[in-house]
Amino acid sequence: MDHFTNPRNVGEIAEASGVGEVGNPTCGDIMRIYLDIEDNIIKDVKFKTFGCGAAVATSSMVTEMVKGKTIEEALQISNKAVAEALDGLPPAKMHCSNLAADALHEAIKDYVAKQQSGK
Amino acid sequence: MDHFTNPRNVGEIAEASGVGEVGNPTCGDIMRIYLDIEDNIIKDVKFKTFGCGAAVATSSMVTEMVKGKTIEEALQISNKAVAEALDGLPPAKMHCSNLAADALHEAIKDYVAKQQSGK
Amino acid sequence: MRRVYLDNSATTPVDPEVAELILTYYTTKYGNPSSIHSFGREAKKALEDARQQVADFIGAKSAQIVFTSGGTEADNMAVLGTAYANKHKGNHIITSAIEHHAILDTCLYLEKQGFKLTILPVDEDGLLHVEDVEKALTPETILVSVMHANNEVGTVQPIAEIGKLLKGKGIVFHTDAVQSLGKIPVNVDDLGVDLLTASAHKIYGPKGVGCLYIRKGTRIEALVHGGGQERKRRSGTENTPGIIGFGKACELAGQRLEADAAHLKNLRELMIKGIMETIPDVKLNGHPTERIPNNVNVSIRYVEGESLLLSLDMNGIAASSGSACTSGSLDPSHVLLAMGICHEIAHGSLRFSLGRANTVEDIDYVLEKLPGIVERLRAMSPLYDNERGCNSCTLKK
Amino acid sequence: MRRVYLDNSATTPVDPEVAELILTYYTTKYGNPSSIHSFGREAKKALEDARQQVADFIGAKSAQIVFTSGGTEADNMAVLGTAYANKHKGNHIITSAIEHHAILDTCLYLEKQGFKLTILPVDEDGLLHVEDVEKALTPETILVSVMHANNEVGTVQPIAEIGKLLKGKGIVFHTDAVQSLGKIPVNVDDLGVDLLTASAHKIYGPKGVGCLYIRKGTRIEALVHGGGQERKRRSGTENTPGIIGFGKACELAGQRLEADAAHLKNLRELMIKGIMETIPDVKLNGHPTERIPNNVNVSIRYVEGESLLLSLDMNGIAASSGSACTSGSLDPSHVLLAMGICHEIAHGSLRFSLGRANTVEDIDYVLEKLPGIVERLRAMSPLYDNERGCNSCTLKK
Ligand SMILES: Cc1ncc(COP(=O)(O)O)c(C=O)c1O
Ligand SMILES: Cc1ncc(COP(=O)(O)O)c(C=O)c1O
Ligand code: FES
Ligand code: FES
Repeated sequence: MDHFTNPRNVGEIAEASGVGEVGNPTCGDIMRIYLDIEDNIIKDVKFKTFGCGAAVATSSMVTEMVKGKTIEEALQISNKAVAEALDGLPPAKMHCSNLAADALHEAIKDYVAKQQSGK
Repeated sequence: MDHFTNPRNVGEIAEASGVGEVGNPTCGDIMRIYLDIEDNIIKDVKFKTFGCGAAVATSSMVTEMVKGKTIEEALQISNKAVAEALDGLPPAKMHCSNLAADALHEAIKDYVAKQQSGK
Repeated sequence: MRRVYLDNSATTPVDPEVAELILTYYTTKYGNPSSIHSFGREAKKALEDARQQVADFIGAKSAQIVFTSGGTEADNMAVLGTAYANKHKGNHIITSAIEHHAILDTCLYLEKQGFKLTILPVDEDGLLHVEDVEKALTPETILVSVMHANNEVGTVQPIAEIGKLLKGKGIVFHTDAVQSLGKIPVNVDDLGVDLLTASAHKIYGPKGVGCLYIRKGTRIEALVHGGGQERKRRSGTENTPGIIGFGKACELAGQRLEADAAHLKNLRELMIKGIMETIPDVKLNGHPTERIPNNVNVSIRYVEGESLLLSLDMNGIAASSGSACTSGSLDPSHVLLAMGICHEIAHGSLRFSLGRANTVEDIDYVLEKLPGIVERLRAMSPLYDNERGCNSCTLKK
Repeated sequence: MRRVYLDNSATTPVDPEVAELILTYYTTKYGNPSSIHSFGREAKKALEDARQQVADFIGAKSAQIVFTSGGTEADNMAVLGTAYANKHKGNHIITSAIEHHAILDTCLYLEKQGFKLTILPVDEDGLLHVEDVEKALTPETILVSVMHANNEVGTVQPIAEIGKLLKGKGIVFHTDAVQSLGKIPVNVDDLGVDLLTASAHKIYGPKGVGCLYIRKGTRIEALVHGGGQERKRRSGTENTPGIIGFGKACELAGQRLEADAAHLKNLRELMIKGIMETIPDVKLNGHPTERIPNNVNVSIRYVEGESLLLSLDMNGIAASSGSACTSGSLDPSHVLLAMGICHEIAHGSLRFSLGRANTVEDIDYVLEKLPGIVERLRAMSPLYDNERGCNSCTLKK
């Protein structure tokens, strides 16, 4: 509950290294993640979400989990890992954790794409 | 209720002028009426019944109603009249009053038959 | 006047502790368990705790309990829900002649729709024979429904043996345990049933609440459609207070099962002995040993049941003839007729069903009143003097 | 923390007077109304008195009231019972897109069985147009079912006009009055309906009790088979305590109808005005005038409904998004979608449903908390800053 009441890392990053936005195919909710990456390390991360309580909480949790990680490590984070970190989610809410994990992966993809096109 | 608690005229008449017994086609219960008739007048009447509370009450009521009546008057007594005399019966119990009325009519028939064969 | 309630198979008073609990959920914890706010979550939690209590009492998992509006609805759900869900597999249903109308009438309804129905006979003690079930099986059989204990004569059926017979055959096995629950042990695995019906108001819980146990993997079609409550198996806002009361009643019944049974058995024997000793021409109906501890069913020859009931009632004694549902009706008990008891004698049958609150004094009071009542009614009976009557049945003078 | 219950359309607390009465029938007057002894007759009498109270409240005769386990079962009985009883006459059913799932899902179930179904649209205020009913009629039409007041947006439908249209056509007309009862006058003759659904727990009565009004001469097939209670229309031991509570709740609601309505309307206007004045980008859903007095339904743009609910709940405020039944589900309200509101904005809708116990202070408290909550969630919303989002719906920035 704490991650819903006091979500960490809400907001935007102006000149983000990568931005990922996904719509949840199950419920139609939306989530966006901003990454600030330096030397392959996620130095800062912010999110915005139009989603349920579980979406907010998992988003907050994901951002906490990836901060300071390499992008390889961040790519390993699955929705299950997020749910576990929150001490579990009810079955009907498991799809909500996808939102955060998917948005993270999209943001990394965006970063990689930008890197490649930039070089 | 009084006619069930304290039914009048329960019993038999040893040398009855007429006896009527009917089984109720709806419920299978049984009723027998004994008449003592003199000069066309019902001087005494008794009944026995294997039947529900309503059967007992209507039997008792019928016997009270016919005492002192001529057999013509007695033949006019319908199950409706009996039910009315008891301040009404629930619809499911209307058939019970048939038992008493029918037994009465049978007893009169028996009397008439005896008279005719006796002569 | 003393009032003695001996109709506990028709319904029981709600245990005061249960009633108190229900009241709380009516007036302060009144949330709808489907709501996500704190009122709703509080109700939801209590609902699931109650589900666990009910499940524990019959040796099931809580996810296998579907709450209904009572035993009748659960019986309907078992029969109709199984038939509709399995009609591609077969169309033959087996039941017994002494089932409650909630089963019998529902089976007859399906028969009118084209299902095939076998109604198995019972012996003169009201006992079904397992061989008869075996013989009735066909490749088309999809459902066997046999009650655990009969509501009128109390005979306990060999459910576990039928369960063994049916095991692995892919036939759904249902038992109506409305009358056995709280009186003898009821365990879904020991009995080997796939479906089991229970009702709260027979075990000191509230009226209008029951459940169907559905073994995992058993397919059932929902009868009531809507909001998708009870995992889509039974829609409608849950009767949370009632269900919580049912849960508590199960917990209490579980704790008291042995004590209750011993108490009831003691009273029952006292009563049977007393009646047999003081009233001539009486027959005990039902099985002499395989019967639930709270049932006394006697046929009192030459007198009619309703008159008996009314006379008892005027003395403050509440009993029944046949089941409560049909005691308003005119037909003699289909259970007694199935046991080979003739119409006339079936008509003179009385059921005393004992409850937790009854005392030895209650029984003494009945034994004091009953003989006089019988005598008075026999004096009124056209059958008593002339020894006319029934030759076709087991009760002879 | 202050607790403010604003989810009275999901369920209401039981009136203390009603609860007290129910308790009596649980613990002392506990007879089975089918029993003929004094315990049974006492219960039967109270049951019939309750039937009269319910009948009086809706302008019906008591013989036309069949008690059920709730609104959902009554809705199922209306739809399935009519369809099965009239399938020789035709196979076409008409309903509306904004019905409760108890109607919609039951109609869809019948459609799978081969019945033809027309689901009528509503306008952006959630109002059904009588002409649409007229146009949908075919010679095969056997049932029209349109709810009286909608549970989510509170719009009151032109039932009396539809009743006039259908009069004499031999088509069964049903209305689900679960949400209108106790809020606006409900009279079966004025409405011209043949069947009407009511539920006790929405009018300060107990959960698990409801009724179907069945106009004399309307054929209905029973759904639950068994002991033949409720004149063979609904078997199962009657939930006497619950029904008696329902009767009392109707009596009280009848006495207080005008006072309740005035009180609710006052709070409702206060709330709508307050929300509109303090929070930008909010739309009131439902009809501006044709609505029940206790419903406030708003779409709060850019924020998601469940997050709103949880935030309110953390401040002790109980509200709902969509109906209680579906608030556990993920789909946006079918009612709002039917009104042409887009998925995203439907997802940000909130229902406050007021009750008899609410006060001006309750509303003030909500108006104090809500703006901050919305602001916080909007700050978190990816839709708020970039003005992205929905172009297809009526709510534009
Ligand atoms: C054996 C049996 N089955 C089913 C029922 C019906 O249960 P309920 O009264 O809860 O509808 C009863 C009691 O009436 C019963 O005795
Ligand atoms: C319009 C409407 N119909 C039917 C129902 C279902 O009634 P119940 O909750 O009594 O099953 C409800 C409430 O959930 C409702 O709001
Ligand atoms: S319901 Fe959409 S993210 Fe949880
Ligand atoms: S029921 Fe047989 S006479 Fe009344």
